[in-house]
Amino acid sequence: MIETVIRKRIEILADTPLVRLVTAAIDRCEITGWTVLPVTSGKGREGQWHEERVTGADKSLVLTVASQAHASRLAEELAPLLTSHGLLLTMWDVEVIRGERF
Amino acid sequence: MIETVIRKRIEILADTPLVRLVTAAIDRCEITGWTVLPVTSGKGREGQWHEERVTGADKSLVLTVASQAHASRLAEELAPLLTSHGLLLTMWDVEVIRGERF
Amino acid sequence: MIETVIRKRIEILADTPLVRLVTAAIDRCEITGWTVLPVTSGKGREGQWHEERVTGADKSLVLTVASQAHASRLAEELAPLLTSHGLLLTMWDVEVIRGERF
Amino acid sequence: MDSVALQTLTSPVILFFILGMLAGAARSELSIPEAMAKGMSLYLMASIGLKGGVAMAKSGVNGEVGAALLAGIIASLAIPFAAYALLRSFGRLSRIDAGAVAAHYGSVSVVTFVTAGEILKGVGMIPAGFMVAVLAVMETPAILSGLYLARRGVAKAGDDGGGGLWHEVFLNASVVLLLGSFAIGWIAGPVKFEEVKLLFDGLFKGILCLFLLDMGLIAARRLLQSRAINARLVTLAILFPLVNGMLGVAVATAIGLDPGSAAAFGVLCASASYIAVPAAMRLALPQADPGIYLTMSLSLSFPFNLIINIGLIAWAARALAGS
Amino acid sequence: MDSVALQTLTSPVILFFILGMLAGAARSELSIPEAMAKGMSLYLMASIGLKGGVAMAKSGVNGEVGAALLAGIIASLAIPFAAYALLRSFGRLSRIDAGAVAAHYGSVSVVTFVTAGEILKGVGMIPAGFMVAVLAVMETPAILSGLYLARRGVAKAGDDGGGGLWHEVFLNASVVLLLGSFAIGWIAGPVKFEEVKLLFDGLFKGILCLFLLDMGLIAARRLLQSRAINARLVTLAILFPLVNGMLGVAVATAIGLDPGSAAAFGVLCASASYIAVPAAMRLALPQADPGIYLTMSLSLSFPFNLIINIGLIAWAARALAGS
Amino acid sequence: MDSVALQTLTSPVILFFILGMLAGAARSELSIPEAMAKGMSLYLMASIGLKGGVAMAKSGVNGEVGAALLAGIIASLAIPFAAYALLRSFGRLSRIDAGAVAAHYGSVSVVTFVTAGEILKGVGMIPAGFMVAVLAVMETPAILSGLYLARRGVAKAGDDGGGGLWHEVFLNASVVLLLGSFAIGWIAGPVKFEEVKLLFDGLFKGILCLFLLDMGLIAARRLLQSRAINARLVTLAILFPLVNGMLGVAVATAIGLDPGSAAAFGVLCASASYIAVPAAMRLALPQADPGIYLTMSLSLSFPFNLIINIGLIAWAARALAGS
Ligand SMILES: Nc1ncnc2c1ncn2[C@@H]1O[C@H](COP(=O)(O)O)[C@@H](O)[C@H]1O
Ligand SMILES: Nc1ncnc2c1ncn2[C@@H]1O[C@H](COP(=O)(O)O)[C@@H](O)[C@H]1O
Ligand SMILES: Nc1ncnc2c1ncn2[C@@H]1O[C@H](COP(=O)(O)O)[C@@H](O)[C@H]1O
Ligand code: NA
Ligand code: NA
Ligand code: NA
Repeated sequence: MIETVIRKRIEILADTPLVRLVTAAIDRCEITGWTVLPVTSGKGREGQWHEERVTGADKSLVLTVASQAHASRLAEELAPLLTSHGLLLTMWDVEVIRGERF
Repeated sequence: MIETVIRKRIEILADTPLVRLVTAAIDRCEITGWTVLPVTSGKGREGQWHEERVTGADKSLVLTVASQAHASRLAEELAPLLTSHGLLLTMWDVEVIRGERF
Repeated sequence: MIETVIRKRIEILADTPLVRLVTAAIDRCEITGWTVLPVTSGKGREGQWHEERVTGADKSLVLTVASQAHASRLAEELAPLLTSHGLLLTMWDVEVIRGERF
Repeated sequence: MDSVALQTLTSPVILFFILGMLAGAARSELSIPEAMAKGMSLYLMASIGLKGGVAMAKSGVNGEVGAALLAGIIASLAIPFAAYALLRSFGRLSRIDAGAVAAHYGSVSVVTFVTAGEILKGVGMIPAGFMVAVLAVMETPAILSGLYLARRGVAKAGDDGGGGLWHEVFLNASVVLLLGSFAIGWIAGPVKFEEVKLLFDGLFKGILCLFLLDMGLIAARRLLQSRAINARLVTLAILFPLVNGMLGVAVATAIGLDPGSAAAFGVLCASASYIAVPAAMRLALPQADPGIYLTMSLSLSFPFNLIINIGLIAWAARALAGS
Repeated sequence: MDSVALQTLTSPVILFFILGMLAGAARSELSIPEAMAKGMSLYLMASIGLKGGVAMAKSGVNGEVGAALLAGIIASLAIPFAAYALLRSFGRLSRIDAGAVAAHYGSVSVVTFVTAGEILKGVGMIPAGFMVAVLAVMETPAILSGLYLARRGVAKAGDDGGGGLWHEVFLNASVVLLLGSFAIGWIAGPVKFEEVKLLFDGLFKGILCLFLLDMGLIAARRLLQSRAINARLVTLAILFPLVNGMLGVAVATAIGLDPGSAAAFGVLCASASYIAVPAAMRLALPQADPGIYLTMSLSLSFPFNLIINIGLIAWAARALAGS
Repeated sequence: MDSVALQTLTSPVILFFILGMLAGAARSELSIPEAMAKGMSLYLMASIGLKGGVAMAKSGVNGEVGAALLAGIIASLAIPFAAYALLRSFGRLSRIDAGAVAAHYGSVSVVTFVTAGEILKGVGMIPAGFMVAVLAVMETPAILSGLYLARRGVAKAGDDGGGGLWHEVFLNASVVLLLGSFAIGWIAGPVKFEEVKLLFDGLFKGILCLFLLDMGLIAARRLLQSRAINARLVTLAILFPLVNGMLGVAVATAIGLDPGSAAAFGVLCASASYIAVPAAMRLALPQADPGIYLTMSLSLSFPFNLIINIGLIAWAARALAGS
């Protein structure tokens, strides 16, 4: 059976204009990479929104895979932004192959 | 190190016309929010499909983060729809920061 | 409480022209289905990229839910492609309802 | 009829549809981005709405309009009953699948209507402006009939889709856009329409070409992947348009519509929905198999209507008017 | 003024906006794909940039241009200060929310400008080509004023958005596209423009219709979901466009602009940004509530400008020029 | 040549490309939605296919056509061999990277062809309709040569991409769309084409402007992010278009093509694929570095062709025809 190692997968939902702040933080933590997924609509405490790329009121999902140490550093780096900028962060363990990459 | 708490992340794949049923169920369970992601194509027992927003035969992925109790309630709420409406539901534990929000 | 079973959720990030290789591998492993999500931009060791569907230099995320046995088979099937084709694979345990489907 | 057939088969509109079907059948990677396809379908609906309204502003309202609207509503309600009977007996479908398919044939396909309009224009049989309103009112009554048929005698267990369904049915995007732009065309009138004519009239046929390229791809791909279709269902998918089209032309001629409008009415009866009704069925009859109703309406009846049946209907409308 | 009011209310452009608002208010599922809406907004900016540049190539540069640009920059910097005072006192907003809203009213709405251009053209008051350049320079100064007001005396804690912000402000997509295509129009000149005129001029009004349909949907939906809006803020969202518009017309007439250009200047002062500024605010003032600033600018001031205020401003520009 | 150079540098088409490169180099946030860019590229291919087919229907088939098609296939097969030799020796690339890059230069760029067509039309050198068919047949043979060169002597380990590759190569979206719409144009002929001419001909140049704006952005961004490019590879990315273009013009003149068609043939030889071939290479030569082949073809050779080389080739075609 193929060998896997455990890494953290972190996903951050952010307003699209703020994605650059999030990826800059990932880069600062020296994580090898990130990937951005589009998001169509949603609802939170501030109400519902729907496909409004024109007004810049849309959101994106940033996903990154990192070692436990890097992930903790990223969580700390982003913590102050979570409340002020309304980010949503979830994090969990995943198995990856070729773990040395992350 | 920053403090995290454990919450459930639930993802439901549904036909786009049915997304409203799913989000209504989430709202009924008093979960704080949800987010919808677009989906491009897929294959299941009913065959393959590909980008057909025009015929309404496309799908979306609804993601929501909730406490264990809310998540169980949602799973029960959605269970009857799973078979009849062909939904796909997965659920797992994630760490979140500022857990009081969920 | 509703009964759930544990399955593996596998997500593979691949160049869009290579998605067909990945889904063919999933089919070969006799997994019941798969779903493809679009991806907007990203950064890795080979640099940053951004929405370039025109040049075919964009990526997609393939997600599939399978039993542990099928998942291992898929990981082994894809392992040689991971390095040569620059795929990113993550895998973790999820709870599903109606587990007999997968 | 020959002139219409020739008109059809050398029309870029139909040729692009055929190209799409061939490319889809050959499993080519060619595909139109979803957002573009959706955008083109919105454009087509806004265009025919506007043009219908402008035509209405020119011609004024007359008695025909009311008769045509009424005939449309009745046809949309009644067709599913006849179709259901055949789908159950000859087609051997379950009650639920038969009800779902029947709803599709009672409702209408905007693109079939639009393509017929272009072909009829090419042979000088221009449908009246109010036919767009007939198109809009025929979209939804069939859904009611189909649901009634599918659910008759079945205890409605946990009718979750209910509230959402009525919303979907009456505020459905295509009805709102068709009737809304019809009203705008009517209010703005021919003079104001001039300012936007280049987009909504000048480009119409070209954009229809690109849209039908995509429809051809989707129709062929769906056919290749369909598993639930058998010879009986194929027969019905050809029979329904044929019979409904001819009856539609006859009724329309009887209530006094001109040949162009009568042909358009026939096309509405012949056509099957593959946008509004499938979405409503997913909500209201989720147990019905989309592999049956979408394949029949989109992959079989739609191409048959475009390539053959519009020609037959035009010929019949002329023959009846001449008699 | 009556002719402009009539012009406005029978214009397909405005009627499509109203259709969008009605459909949005009725919670119809109608929606324009994001990519199409984004594409149309890029098209509109490239078009007015080009047409402005071509007009500039025809007319040559003269003294008015400099005066208008300067007046625009000053208006964009100054309006937020007046707005801020009212938002704090009458509107009862926090410093941060007041600063964010004030920035929106100092900046401009490209679509309001473009719609006004079409309406003014319809009554023979064509704005000068250089007004596009005025539009472009008015986008960003207001952001500086708004930030200054919001942050005055506040220690800037962890100013992460900083670097990104200046980038966002000065290389922001709409400024680059407006000024870039303005330059292209100027270099290419009227002869070369002929080759692309069909797309950038002929289709302009039609595409504006479809774009405003979407804006109407978005504006109405946002209004339905807004929670933070009260009667005081509604009052201000009407008052700002009214007063700024009238003052703008007066200033522009005073510095010698022709009535069409003066009206366009008034519209720029009256309009509030809902594209560039919200994005900058999310970066620089993330604590400000988008539910306030987007709802005021997009769901209240924008419709008021389109449906009523452009007419008032045109009437004022004529009246002042006549005196 | 001067007239062509001037024609090029004041053409809105080229100016929008330059605007895109500048905005990309300045890291502006300006970007065209993917779906719109994809849609425009499909439109451009359908348009030139149609127009080529219509021209063919007008002119009829003659001996030249066969000669030009054959010359195109041979050029597409042969160019990679010459390019490969230089990429290995002077460029110091690995066998795999050299093979992948070589395939790009043998194949063609639809957009370069289309832009050249507009520029040539501007100076009265209209290429023959059948050149579109030459374009289509030149897309894929180079892929075979490139793969042969890259894999020679290498045991093909687990050739998974195989089946998919041939499919990709022969049913590739652009080949299907180009040849399909070429056939439609041919069948429909000039009279039927009139009905859709406004979209496919009238808007062509304007849409090309917007498309090149996007290509400029993409080309500049990729260049900024490229790490694998050195002075040797830059030299080759200029040299290949120069030499292949001149040789192409010479061959085309020799086989008797008119100056416009000879220039178009030169442009095809000079241009490098950045759509079809990269996708094929990802499948068949995944180890090859896209950072090399995409940057060379898209960020270096493509701008060089557009801004300078088309002018040189047109001049050469005229000079050769004059002799
Ligand atoms: N650590 C990571 N987390 C998330 N996505 C990644 C990561 N590393 C790479 N990627 C994605 O995988 C793509 C290819 O990575 P690479 O092969 O390293 O260039 C990147 O462009 C990203 O989209
Ligand atoms: N519990 C949740 N699960 C998933 N997404 C959420 C949740 N809460 C909020 N969101 C997303 O985060 C966005 C902002 O949330 P809020 O800051 O609460 O308005 C919402 O619009 C949703 O897209
Ligand atoms: N095992 C699976 N993993 C991921 N997605 C699946 C799986 N099975 C089904 N799907 C998705 O769910 C949709 C409906 O599945 P089905 O009801 O089996 O046709 C498919 O079209 C896929 O997009
Ligand atoms: Na019907
Ligand atoms: Na303003
Ligand atoms: Na070439």
